[in-house]
Amino acid sequence: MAQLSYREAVSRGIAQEMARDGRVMLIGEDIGGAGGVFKTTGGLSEQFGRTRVVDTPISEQAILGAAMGAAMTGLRPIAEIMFADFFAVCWDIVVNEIAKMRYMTNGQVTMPLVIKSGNGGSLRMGAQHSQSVENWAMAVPGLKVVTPSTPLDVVGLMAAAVRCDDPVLFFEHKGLYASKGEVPDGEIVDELGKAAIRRPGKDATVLALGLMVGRALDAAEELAREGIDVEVIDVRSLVPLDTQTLLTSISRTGRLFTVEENPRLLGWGAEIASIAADECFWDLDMPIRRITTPHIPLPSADSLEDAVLPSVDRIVQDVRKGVYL
Amino acid sequence: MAQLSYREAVSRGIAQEMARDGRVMLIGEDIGGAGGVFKTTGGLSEQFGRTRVVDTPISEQAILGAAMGAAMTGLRPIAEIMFADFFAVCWDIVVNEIAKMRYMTNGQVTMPLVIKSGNGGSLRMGAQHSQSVENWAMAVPGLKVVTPSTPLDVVGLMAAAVRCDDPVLFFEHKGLYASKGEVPDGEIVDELGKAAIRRPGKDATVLALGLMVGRALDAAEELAREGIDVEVIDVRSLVPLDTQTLLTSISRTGRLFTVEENPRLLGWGAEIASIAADECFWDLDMPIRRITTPHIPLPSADSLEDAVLPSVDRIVQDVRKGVYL
Amino acid sequence: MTAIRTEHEYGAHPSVLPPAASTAQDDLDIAPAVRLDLYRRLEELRQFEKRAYDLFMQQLVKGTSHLSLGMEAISAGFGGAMRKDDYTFATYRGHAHTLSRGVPMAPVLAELLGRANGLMGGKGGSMHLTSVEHGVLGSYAIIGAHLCVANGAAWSAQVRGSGQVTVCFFGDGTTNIGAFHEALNYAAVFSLPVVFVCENNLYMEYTSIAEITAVPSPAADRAAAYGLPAIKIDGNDVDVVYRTAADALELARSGGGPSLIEAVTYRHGGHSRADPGKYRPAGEVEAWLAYDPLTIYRARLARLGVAESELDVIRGDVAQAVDEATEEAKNGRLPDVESAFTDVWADGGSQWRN
Amino acid sequence: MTAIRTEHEYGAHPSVLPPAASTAQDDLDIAPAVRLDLYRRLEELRQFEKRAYDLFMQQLVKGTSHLSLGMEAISAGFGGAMRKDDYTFATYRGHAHTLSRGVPMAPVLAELLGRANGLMGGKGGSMHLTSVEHGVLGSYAIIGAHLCVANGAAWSAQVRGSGQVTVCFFGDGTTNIGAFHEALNYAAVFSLPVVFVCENNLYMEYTSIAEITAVPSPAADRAAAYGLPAIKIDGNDVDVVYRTAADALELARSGGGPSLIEAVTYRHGGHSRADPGKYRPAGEVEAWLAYDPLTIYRARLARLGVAESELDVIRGDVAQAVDEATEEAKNGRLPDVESAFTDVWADGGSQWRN
Ligand SMILES: Cc1ncc(C[n+]2csc(CCOP(=O)(O)OP(=O)(O)O)c2C)c(N)n1
Ligand SMILES: Cc1ncc(C[n+]2csc(CCOP(=O)(O)OP(=O)(O)O)c2C)c(N)n1
Ligand SMILES: [Mg+2]
Ligand SMILES: [Mg+2]
Repeated sequence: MAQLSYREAVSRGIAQEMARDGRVMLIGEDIGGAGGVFKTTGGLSEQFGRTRVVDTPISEQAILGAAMGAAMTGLRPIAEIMFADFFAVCWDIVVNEIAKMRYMTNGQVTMPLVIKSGNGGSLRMGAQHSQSVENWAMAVPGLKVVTPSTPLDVVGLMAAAVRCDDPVLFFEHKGLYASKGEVPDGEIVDELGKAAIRRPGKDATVLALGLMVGRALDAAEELAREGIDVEVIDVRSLVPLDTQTLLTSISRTGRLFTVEENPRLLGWGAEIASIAADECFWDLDMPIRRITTPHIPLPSADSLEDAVLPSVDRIVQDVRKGVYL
Repeated sequence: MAQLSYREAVSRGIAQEMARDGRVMLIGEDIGGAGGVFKTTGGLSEQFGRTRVVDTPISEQAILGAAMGAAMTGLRPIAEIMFADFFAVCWDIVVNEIAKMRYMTNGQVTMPLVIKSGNGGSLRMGAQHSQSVENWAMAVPGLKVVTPSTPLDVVGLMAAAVRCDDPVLFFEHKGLYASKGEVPDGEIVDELGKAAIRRPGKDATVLALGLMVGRALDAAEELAREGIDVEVIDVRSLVPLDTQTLLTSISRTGRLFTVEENPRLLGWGAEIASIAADECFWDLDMPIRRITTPHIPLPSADSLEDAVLPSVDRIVQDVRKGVYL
Repeated sequence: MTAIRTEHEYGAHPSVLPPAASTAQDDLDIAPAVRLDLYRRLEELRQFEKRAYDLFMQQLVKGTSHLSLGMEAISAGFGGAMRKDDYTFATYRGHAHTLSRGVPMAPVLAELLGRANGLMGGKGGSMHLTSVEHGVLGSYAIIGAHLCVANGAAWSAQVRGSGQVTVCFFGDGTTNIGAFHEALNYAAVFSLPVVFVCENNLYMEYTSIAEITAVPSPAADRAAAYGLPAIKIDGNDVDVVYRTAADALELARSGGGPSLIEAVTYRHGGHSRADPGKYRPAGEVEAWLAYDPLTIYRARLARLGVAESELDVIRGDVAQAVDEATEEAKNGRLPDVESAFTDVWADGGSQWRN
Repeated sequence: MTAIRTEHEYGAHPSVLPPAASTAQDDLDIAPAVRLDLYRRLEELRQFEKRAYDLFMQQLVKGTSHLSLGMEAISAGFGGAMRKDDYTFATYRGHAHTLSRGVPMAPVLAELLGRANGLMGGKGGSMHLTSVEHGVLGSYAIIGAHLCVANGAAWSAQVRGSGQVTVCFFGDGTTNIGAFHEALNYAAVFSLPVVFVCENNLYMEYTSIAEITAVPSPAADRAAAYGLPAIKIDGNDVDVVYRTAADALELARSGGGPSLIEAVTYRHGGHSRADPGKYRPAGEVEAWLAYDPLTIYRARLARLGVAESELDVIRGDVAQAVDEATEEAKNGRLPDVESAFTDVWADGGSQWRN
């Protein structure tokens, strides 16, 4: 058992899989020699050598194309897209090629690859380096989508992603890289498609992802002091979506809140809200409330960024208001 | 008054605006000499000349970059992205640059441009040439998003889009290009952000977009014969979203169905469902039902494509089932 | 050669004419059996696509389709030169590249018809022909991406030390998209065993490549930007293509890295099914129709002493094969609706929730 | 010049050394007043960024930030040569390019501090400096796009016949992304009045450009692919930059189309705030620190007879200006929270529904 930072957990997870399986490769910009811009790949180039840990040019399409072609022919690459905002420069390869290839070929092709990326805000990096874009990926059939919120989940979900024969988009939250948590020794393998109940509760279900999980938990603590007992679920995996866990909770509490870092329109919570409004309709005791960043680009000044990302305060207020409705 | 095809309406709308305002330019691949791959720009190069109607290389990033830079400095360009699926090759310019520039510069920059594109399925073009991707755009703050379903709306919304000082993504439905409708003579200017009630009804609200509007109307006819009186609303504009019209109808009928051509997860209906599940909660009489293409890439064979796109039959069945719940 | 008018229905642009008759290449060192094999390939590709065209006309092919009639020498030459386990990456204009790797005609035709016996069960269609079994790792319908993907297959072969070479075909218009640039630089930097083949048929869809490209040779004039030699060849001469292909494959196989080959050719028809091709000067079309890869190759084989009757036998055999494939394809049933829901995921299904 | 070790903390790669002392350029035909102006610009950019660095160290700058200490001659030279209404497109490493167009220091510094008196009211930050009033049409933080956007401004100037030229700055690493290729071809095809300036500081973030680029000169060796001449200059010599800039601007202004200029330089610090730059061979860093644009320019001005005292006055004036700007910036209040909700749309607001 060791205290690991979230960023160390990334390289721990990758190292575990690279050591296990020689077909696993890592490619990306500045990931090798210097251990990555977020230091999530430190030591890997030394441990596995420059043929398995490849520093690339600034060519995101070439990077993902290389990963895709290699995945189709026997390797199991992990590719890094440095900031998730940069998915936009290689979106074609992700959504039109990687996501669709197996289907279009009627199953002739298998696509075991992972795309890891630094996602999300709170670091005052402005509109082009702070976006939460899991919802972009969730909207595209053929992509699996995970966002770990703890170092332990980072290791386990990375292992699960690498072992999965489908393409997995692995969203690391940049605002969590410095956070720490206990990670047991030995091999860790988690499962894709499973949400985690982080705090059981009976009055309302609060769904959160990534950086928002901690804020939701903090809000739950505060609400508990007022006698409101909130269940906080870390969604973890958007595709596959653990509707069993989510809908069971929603039906039980009768109240649904989502805490989404993404801008409002078509955040991941919209899909879950629409499922709940269908399948849990008769169990719902109050309107479904989505707590999101407003539908704006992210401002860079610290005071402004803090004002627009869902905060503990805002979660507390919105849940309180909703529950007493 | 003339019978115009949807594709003719596109060039009529553009011609109206180019004639009115010398700052309006049209650029894209194969749009000039030969009048466009979908023949939506026929005659414009002859009428307005090669400096205002520009045939470009296959360089979608360069095309949208040119449109953006020109919009920032006094022109009002219309750019064509031939198939909406190709937005993925230039998504960075759309979502990270065009959408955010005004905000990041605190309003120093204005971005009056239109991106027109052939969207949607039913033409047996397979997974990479058939997607409905309005939802990709709806998810990004800073973009306005419209999809006309009739020739008249094509003209009027194109005019509104060109006159708008914000970037507008103008989704033409490829499956409607050959459809015809009455279009009055003279200048036509519509308004962004307005839905249209295509068929008033009292038992349920059915929201549809693009090609799905006709199918929803056909389904409504069939349901009417069974005594189910459905209100069909053509959403037309996803951003801005005419929540007044939509929510008023939903609250009145108490029943909401969306008919979405996009694959299930995070289709535009998810957002509206989540709004309705919040703001119309106490008026809803039954679960919200989304009728969408399943969450799969589109197959190319005609029989398979027909089986997966929402059909009149499927709409009838799902609405019938929902209403009698 | 007739005089060339440069006007066409929508304007005018400079015509590009084919080279003079290619007798100069008669003495390329290519074995007679190889030459007959190349001829057979040309016939297969030509006759197959003519049949595909007829089936469009009969409304049996539903979606769009892009023929390479007139461009067969490139796929034939490469198909003849490639090793069985080499990889092919093609475009939406990929019938010929697919067939030339030994993929049978019937499933390809059935795929065009949207039948269950289609190469991808009707899920891919004309633009996405793929036969992993034959090394055809896909046909890609959005310009540019597949050059990057081809690098990946080449990287994998390099890592596995398999000696496989990846060949990636694309058009002249494709040289102006960003992915082309990224792919070429990447391949050169990592010395990947990949051969990039630009089929320069002088047009993108309706626009003359010369009008929207900063250099006269869209691929060859870019080679130096990646430290590669400029290779520009007659893409209608199957012997020239074969020889160039063999050299580039050998270079890649022996660790010499990528090549970029520009093969100049012409499509006889429009860009796709719907296109009459009226943006092309009539004289240009005529000249290239005359410089047909089959015509010039039959003439060469005759000069080299092959009996016309021998060639006619091949032609006849191919005709029969195309007829049989047509029957087989037409007899295919429609795909089961359930098949639309398979193979999104590796578990065979399309579930996104539990 | 000291001997160069090529090892660094994470491996080794060939060092690139600065040119020998640039006395050769002493007699470039540049007026004395212009030279003093260029010197003042160098001082402004240098002293401003040193101050910005100090403010990071004091934790007053919250987000990331990218300095161009050591690279000032490029922005100074261009800033000196450009017409008032010309357009600049910069990157996240854009402080110098912005200031060199006459944008005052205080709002730039205030923007870094996230204050209401920032150039964009705190909404853009260090990576997105924009001052339309001064022709600075933005700083762009995702590699590649802005080369395409620069074309648009150039197109607009061409259509309007305004004679404005667009100058677009970017780094060596940026030459390997697709948008670079699309932008260059597009500019050449339409003969746009745009000057592309590659600031080759030998590294992308942490990776030596030589290791991931197929050609030795990432921009100059690509120029021919767009029918452009290869122009590679000493980016630390402000006179050379000024002269080259003036020529390229003149060419573009007179309808001669785009240029691509590679200016070789070096950044004194790491890539961004968080980066100590340990991937660089120590000898290389030393050599380039010695070949500092300010040092060599002061030496030239001395050789040309400018009194040191005159230069010291400029230096002192600039120091005072930087101090004043710092005060002004620090005195700014935090932006109103409401400002986060303005200017998504042209109506000033952020409403997405009625
Ligand atoms: C990114 C992208 N842009 C545009 C298209 C539409 N399109 C399909 S084929 C084609 C022309 C391609 O020209 P070229 O590369 O010369 O190939 P050819 O069709 O001549 O074989 C275009 C523009 C596309 N498929 N993908
Ligand atoms: C598309 C994209 N990929 C990666 C990055 C991350 N990134 C920021 S700066 C940089 C290095 C750029 O190198 P260069 O172009 O040489 O400019 P320099 O920073 O040296 O001035 C990288 C990789 C980015 N901003 N955008
Ligand atoms: Mg072509
Ligand atoms: Mg650099």
